[in-house]
Amino acid sequence: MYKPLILRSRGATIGLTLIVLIFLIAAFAPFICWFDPWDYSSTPLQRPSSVHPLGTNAIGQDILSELMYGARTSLTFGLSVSAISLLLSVLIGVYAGISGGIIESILMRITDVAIAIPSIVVIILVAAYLQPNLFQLILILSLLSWQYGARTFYAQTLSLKQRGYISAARNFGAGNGYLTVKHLIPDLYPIMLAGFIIRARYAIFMEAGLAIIGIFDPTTKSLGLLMHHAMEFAYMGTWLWWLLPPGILLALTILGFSLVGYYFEETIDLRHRSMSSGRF
Amino acid sequence: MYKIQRKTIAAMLLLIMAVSATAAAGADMIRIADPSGDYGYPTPHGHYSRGSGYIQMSLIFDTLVWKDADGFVPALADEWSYDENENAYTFNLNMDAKWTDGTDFTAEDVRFTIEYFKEYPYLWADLASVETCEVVDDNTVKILLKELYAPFITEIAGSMPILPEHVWKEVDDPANFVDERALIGTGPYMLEDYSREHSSYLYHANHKYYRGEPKFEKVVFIKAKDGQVVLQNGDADMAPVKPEAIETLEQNGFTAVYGSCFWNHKLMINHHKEPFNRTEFRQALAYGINRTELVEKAGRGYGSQASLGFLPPESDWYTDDQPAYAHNPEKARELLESLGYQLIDGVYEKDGEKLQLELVIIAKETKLAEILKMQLTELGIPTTVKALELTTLDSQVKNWNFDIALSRHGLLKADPKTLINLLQGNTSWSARYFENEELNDKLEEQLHEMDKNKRMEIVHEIQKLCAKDLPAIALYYPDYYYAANDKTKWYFTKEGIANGLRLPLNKLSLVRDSGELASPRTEGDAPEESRTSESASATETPMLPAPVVLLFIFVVYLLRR
Amino acid sequence: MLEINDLTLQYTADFVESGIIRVLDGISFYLKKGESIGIIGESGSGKTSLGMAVMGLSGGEVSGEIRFGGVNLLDLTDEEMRVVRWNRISMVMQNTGNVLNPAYTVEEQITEPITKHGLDSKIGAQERASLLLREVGLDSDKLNAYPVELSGGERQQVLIAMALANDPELIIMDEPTASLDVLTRRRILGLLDRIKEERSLLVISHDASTVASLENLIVLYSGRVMEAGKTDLLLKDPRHPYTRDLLRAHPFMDTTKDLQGIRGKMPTLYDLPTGCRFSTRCTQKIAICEERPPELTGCRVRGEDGSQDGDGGTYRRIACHRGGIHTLLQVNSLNKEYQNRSRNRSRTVAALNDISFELQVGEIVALVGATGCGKSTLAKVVTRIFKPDSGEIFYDGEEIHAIDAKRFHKDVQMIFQDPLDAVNTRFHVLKIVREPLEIQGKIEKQEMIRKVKHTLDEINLPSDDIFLKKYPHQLSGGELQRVTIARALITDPKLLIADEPTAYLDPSVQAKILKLLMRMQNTRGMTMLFITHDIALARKVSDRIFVMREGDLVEQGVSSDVIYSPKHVYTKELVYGAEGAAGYIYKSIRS
Amino acid sequence: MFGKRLIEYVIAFMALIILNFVMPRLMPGDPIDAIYGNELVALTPELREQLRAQYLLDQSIWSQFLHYLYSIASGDLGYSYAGKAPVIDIVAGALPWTILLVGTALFGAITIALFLGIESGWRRGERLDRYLFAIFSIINGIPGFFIGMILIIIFALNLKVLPAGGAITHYAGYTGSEYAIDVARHLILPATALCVSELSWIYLLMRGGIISVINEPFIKTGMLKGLDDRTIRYRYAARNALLPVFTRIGIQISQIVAGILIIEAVFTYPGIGYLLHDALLTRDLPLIQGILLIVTISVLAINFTMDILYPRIDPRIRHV
Repeated sequence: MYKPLILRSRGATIGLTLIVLIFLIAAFAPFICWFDPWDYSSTPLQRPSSVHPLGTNAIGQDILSELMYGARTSLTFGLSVSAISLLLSVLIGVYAGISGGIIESILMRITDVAIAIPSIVVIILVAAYLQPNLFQLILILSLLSWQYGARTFYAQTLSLKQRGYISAARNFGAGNGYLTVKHLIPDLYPIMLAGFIIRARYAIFMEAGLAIIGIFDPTTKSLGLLMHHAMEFAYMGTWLWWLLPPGILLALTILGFSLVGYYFEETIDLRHRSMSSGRF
Repeated sequence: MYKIQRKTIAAMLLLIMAVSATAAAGADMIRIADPSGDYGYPTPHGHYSRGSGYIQMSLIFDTLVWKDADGFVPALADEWSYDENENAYTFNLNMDAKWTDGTDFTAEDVRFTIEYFKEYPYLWADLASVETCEVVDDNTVKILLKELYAPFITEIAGSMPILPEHVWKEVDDPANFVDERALIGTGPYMLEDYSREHSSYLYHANHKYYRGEPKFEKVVFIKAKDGQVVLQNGDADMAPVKPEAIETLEQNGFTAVYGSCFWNHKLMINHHKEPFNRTEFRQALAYGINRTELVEKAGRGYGSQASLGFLPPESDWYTDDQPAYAHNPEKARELLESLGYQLIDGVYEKDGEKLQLELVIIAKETKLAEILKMQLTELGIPTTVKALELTTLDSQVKNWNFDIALSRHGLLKADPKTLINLLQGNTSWSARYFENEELNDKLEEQLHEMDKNKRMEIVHEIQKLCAKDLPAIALYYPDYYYAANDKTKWYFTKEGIANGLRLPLNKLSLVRDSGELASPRTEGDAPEESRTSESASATETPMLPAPVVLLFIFVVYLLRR
Repeated sequence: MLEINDLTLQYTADFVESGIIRVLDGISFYLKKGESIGIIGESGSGKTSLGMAVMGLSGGEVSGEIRFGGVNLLDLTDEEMRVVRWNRISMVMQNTGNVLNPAYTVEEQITEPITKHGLDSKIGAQERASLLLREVGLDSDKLNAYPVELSGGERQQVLIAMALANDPELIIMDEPTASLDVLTRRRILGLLDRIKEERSLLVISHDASTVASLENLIVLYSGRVMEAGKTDLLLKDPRHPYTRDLLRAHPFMDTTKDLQGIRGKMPTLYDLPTGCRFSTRCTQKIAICEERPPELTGCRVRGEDGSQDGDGGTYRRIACHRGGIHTLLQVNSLNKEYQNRSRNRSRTVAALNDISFELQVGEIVALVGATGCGKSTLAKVVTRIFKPDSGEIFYDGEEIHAIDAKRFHKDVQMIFQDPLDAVNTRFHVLKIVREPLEIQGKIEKQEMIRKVKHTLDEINLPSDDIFLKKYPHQLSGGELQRVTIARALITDPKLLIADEPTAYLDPSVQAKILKLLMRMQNTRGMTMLFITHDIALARKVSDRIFVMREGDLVEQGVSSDVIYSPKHVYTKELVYGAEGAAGYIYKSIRS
Repeated sequence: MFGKRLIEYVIAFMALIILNFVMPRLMPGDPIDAIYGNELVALTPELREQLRAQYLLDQSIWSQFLHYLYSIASGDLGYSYAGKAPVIDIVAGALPWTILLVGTALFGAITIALFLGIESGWRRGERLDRYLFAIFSIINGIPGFFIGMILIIIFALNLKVLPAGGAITHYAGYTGSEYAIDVARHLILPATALCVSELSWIYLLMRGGIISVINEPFIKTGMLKGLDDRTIRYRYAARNALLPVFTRIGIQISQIVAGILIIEAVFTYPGIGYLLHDALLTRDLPLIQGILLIVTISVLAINFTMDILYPRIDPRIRHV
């Protein structure tokens, strides 16, 4: 029986299973939950019961429903940030790599400077002034996390440029646009995929981190915010069913993405990796 | 190699044991914890403007009069009287009072203080109403007012710390005067240490305190994120806690100190804008909002519905003769329909335009906002919530660039002067409502009405007008809980400390006789309390060595292998 | 000193059906003190694993014996083995980019084994390091260099210096000359020569010229020894088909024939053939080759003069069921006379005069001689067209006249000089090519057409129906000759006799046809007797050259020997006379 | 090359300075409100005028900017009206505690992570490695604060062996070794939490590094030389795997900063992180700006130092 390559690695299989499960929870949250997470009609601060498997929060909302919807926001956030920053990385890296000359040096200098800037500082500073909403936060974080990827794609483009088929295509009179679309981008797909996974993990973790220190759109429900609110009551014994579940779900999500990420990192030999696979 | 590793681990564990075993304990000391902790240098100009800063300062500097749970009590002034003819207050000063450097306290110091604060204004004592201060003799001062000014005792005599003339007369930059001499006061305690980075204060008793020996040798203020944790951990004797924690804490031998109606969640309404400029609309909102539910949910039941005349029922100045706006959606609908709105598909419309509100809040108030949003939307007024950074929110509110906004403020149980700040002040939490001439007049009038009963009537009128016009909708008063062990008896001060501070940290609790005066104990109380504390320590004692024993067993196990 | 007995190395792997990857299989050899030995083989043959196994670092399951100084190294504990390493046996790893620790200087890396093994103090070690560097021909200022600062050659020198550090008795060198330029390579080889004077040396290489100066040579294939013996003998006269093929693929300076790869691919280690490892690529395999692997035994050796002579097998051993390269065709004392009837005088002309030779499986032998010297006669005798007057011809051990005609002609095919003459002009291509099959019979028509098409494809001719229906006059000379080649190949012959196959073609077509023939010979593993008058051509295509003159076989030998040191006067004439012609041919091929 | 790197760092620094400068001026309303606007601070008109003059708000944006640069250069990071002290003083008071906490935790984290990473990567696939890898992969997904809270709940709240927060027992009258033990007692939980949360990713990085060099030929060379296992593991594998790991640590310094911020907040540890956390809660913007500026300078300085040191440590970089 045919078995996809990725399922032959145990780690990657576990990772993929986790991601799929969490995706399902997030996608089908409205059908699974028997409470609207915004509905505050229950008694606040209930202990877990058959009606509320994880109890209720401080204003009587069902924590389990919050958790599922929270996973939704967190995933949306992570994947959006990942997609946008990946897009920026690819655009800048490939464009710099293929253009050469002054454009290359300008873009790569900008990238180097961006790498030097501690992004957490910028995020806190901007958030302190703007109290950004979900969409703005996605943009800010994307704008602050493209630089490492840009380096990778730049390096990859440079090495791909040396390949024979690129020279051959140039010989046939292909322009940069053609080369990028027909050769470079498809060649970069595996790295993009790995980058996407790694970045998504980073962004999901970042969401939690930011929400915990109070920098996240408070009108949404996310895993980080759930923990942020839970922390307030953590020492009253509620942490077991209020703080722990989102923590575990977050850890599992990160673990899922990590495992799949490791698989890709190992599979695609990223020898010239300058890509940050880290969380921040 | 593995042996070496095991030994290293064992050594580390032993170190942890050694370190863990030493526990801190203080005898004649009381430790008070608070989540914010740092209140600045405890001099009038040095402390942070927040109320807690004033508390710190009040330990060192006494005022002329003070308050306890039941009202005014003498402080530096033994007694005081008002002379209607002169429009002046006369204070007889306590002759036992001494500055902590040994100098006698005299009437000159009072006169000097008033002049000094006129030159270097102090946020907590607005001296605009004071004409001059005359020293009658060493023990007597007379303060003449420019005009009739009802809140004088609360706001000036009860709030203004008296400074030693011989120290401060040379000081022209009081905010940066952080000399040891800046800490010379007449109060019950003296500052021994203040650490900004740890946000901690250490005071020791002023044994020459003119109202008797202070109850504690040392008073410590520390910062702690969660009151329950430090209390249970034995790191503090008193701390603010969550209402839900009270039960557990009481089982552990702590007593709850409970206060309500000092603080207010309020819905600001842009009454400069259609349709909010219509009183009926605001009234419809007031009927439409289920404030009981807000208390139940946002306040988790720990709080009470706000009265729409702003002053809480617990205030002496409160009247129940005002519209209460009990939750009544039908009435709200009626009012809305009277304005020409029609309910179509669950949404109110007028002239084809759907009603749509934006509620701006700061992040902290999300939960409350969520509930409000649902309530209004259910009523037929779809509402969206937008969280803003505080300054942006304030700026938008101040520039009337909003629909409705959540706001919060305190000073509710203070002197009714607070109503002026609430309704016509220049802050972002003021309704800045000047439309109603009658209200404007009454607000001015009560300030100068020296007769308490007459003033009371005017204040009642004001509340009625407020509740009718609804320049803003007061939502609910959250309750405040502190927990403390039995080292002393804590209480919430009547009308709040000084200008109305909602803290239970009255310095009289730290001074033996006045504390007992304020709340005389019944005979049966004392043994009961001592018993609880004993049982508490009995349950705690075996807890300490348990992990140590476990660790020790583990170490032995590691070494044996 | 080093004696390896029945060394087997295998790894367990769960992704393989058998669960086992056998890298080395029953290796035995010995190396006396002060001797040197080379191990050659293609990459993946297990050379490096053998070195690692000796060092005790191969991992996997090792069985057998590795006796060093009387002690079986396999019995030693890790600790004991650690002392052996570098102190008694050191190994120079293949010189790749990261073979030296990039983080330390040359000096640190050379002194490290000295100090770590406690042989000398740090200062003493440093002195020795600088001495060693000079010994291998490097300036001592390289001591402070980091590996990245070294060129490939310098790195090799440092590696050797490092290997000498603890003064070991045996040094194993893995590919010491790989990827070096010619001059550096010569320097390193010179260094090897010096080293082997003082200690034992085991050199692993895929490159026969690197090990040419060593005393003994072992040929390794898929983890088994194929052939072993004295280096000079083995290189000059390989007896194992694999050794021959390996050497054919190697560009020796004096090779005349075009380089040829070994046909097929090496079997993967987890899917080894049950019989002889080389059987999948061997040109002379028989049933037993696929059944069980051959033992390494002594074999006969051909003497300098081409005569046979046996050697006890101590210095020359071979693992082949057929005793080494098999003789396909053996011709003994062949005589043939013509009655030349002209001017009423009949004269007896000796067309073949006591001709004896052998053709071995998989080789190309060029038969060179002037027109009328008896080349074609010989061809016709060998193919049973003529009968010899006397003498014997054995094909695969059987007298050819005793062999069934169909079987014989299935195995022995011929290509003729004039293609137009050699085909029936009324036949179209399909008919021409399938004719031998029809003659052989026992084959379905569809299968026949498939075979024809396949063969045409193989020799780069169109195989569409239009081409199949073409007649000889519609084809060019080159195409027609290819058609005849296809016809010859369609029965899968073992012996192909090509009689001046390019005589009627212009040089550029000739070159293509020759390339084609050589390719077909290589992929099909045929033996080829290539008859030509042009010694320059013979030089390029053949492994051996026979020179004929007026019915006499005056010289036979390895192509390079014949070309570079012709012995017979006639051969010399041919060679010197051909120089101009060769130059001409060369030019025309290039153009 | 250093020149080029230096210029990049200067540009990065300037970019943050400009951001610091521009943000309050981009906000709606008076920049003074944006900088000092806080409901708890009463801004008298006089004070407002004084501040306007101080920030040269009546002058052109350029002279404002130059003035801003000048004040930063002279160590004036502004004045915290909520804290009633110059920002630089407040930050200076908190900095030593952060250094103590971060120093202990990172020293522990790096030492343990490198040790475990090396041992685990070297034994790839063995039981020890599988367990460690699984454990740290999971921990890697757990936010640091979470670990911190669980430590508090176990050790402070239930077992009551260690304090739940703060850096010292206030006014317990400890001196000398008693004081040191007290500081250590307070340090254990936050340092452990920070250590564990940083440990996990450094471990994963180091393990990956070892695995990527384990098949390099120089490892074999080392074994052939008859060196003992530990020498090969540390001098050969770890030494070469370490360098990229350190670069990555440099890159991820932002993460460490965030970790510190969160841990200090959870443990009310009186360092820069908690200060920032408080400043964020009270919206003490001058303090936020000042802290972030200090953090930026530290991060840039650390990264730059690493850039300079890196080629000295890694000969491969030096000669590229």
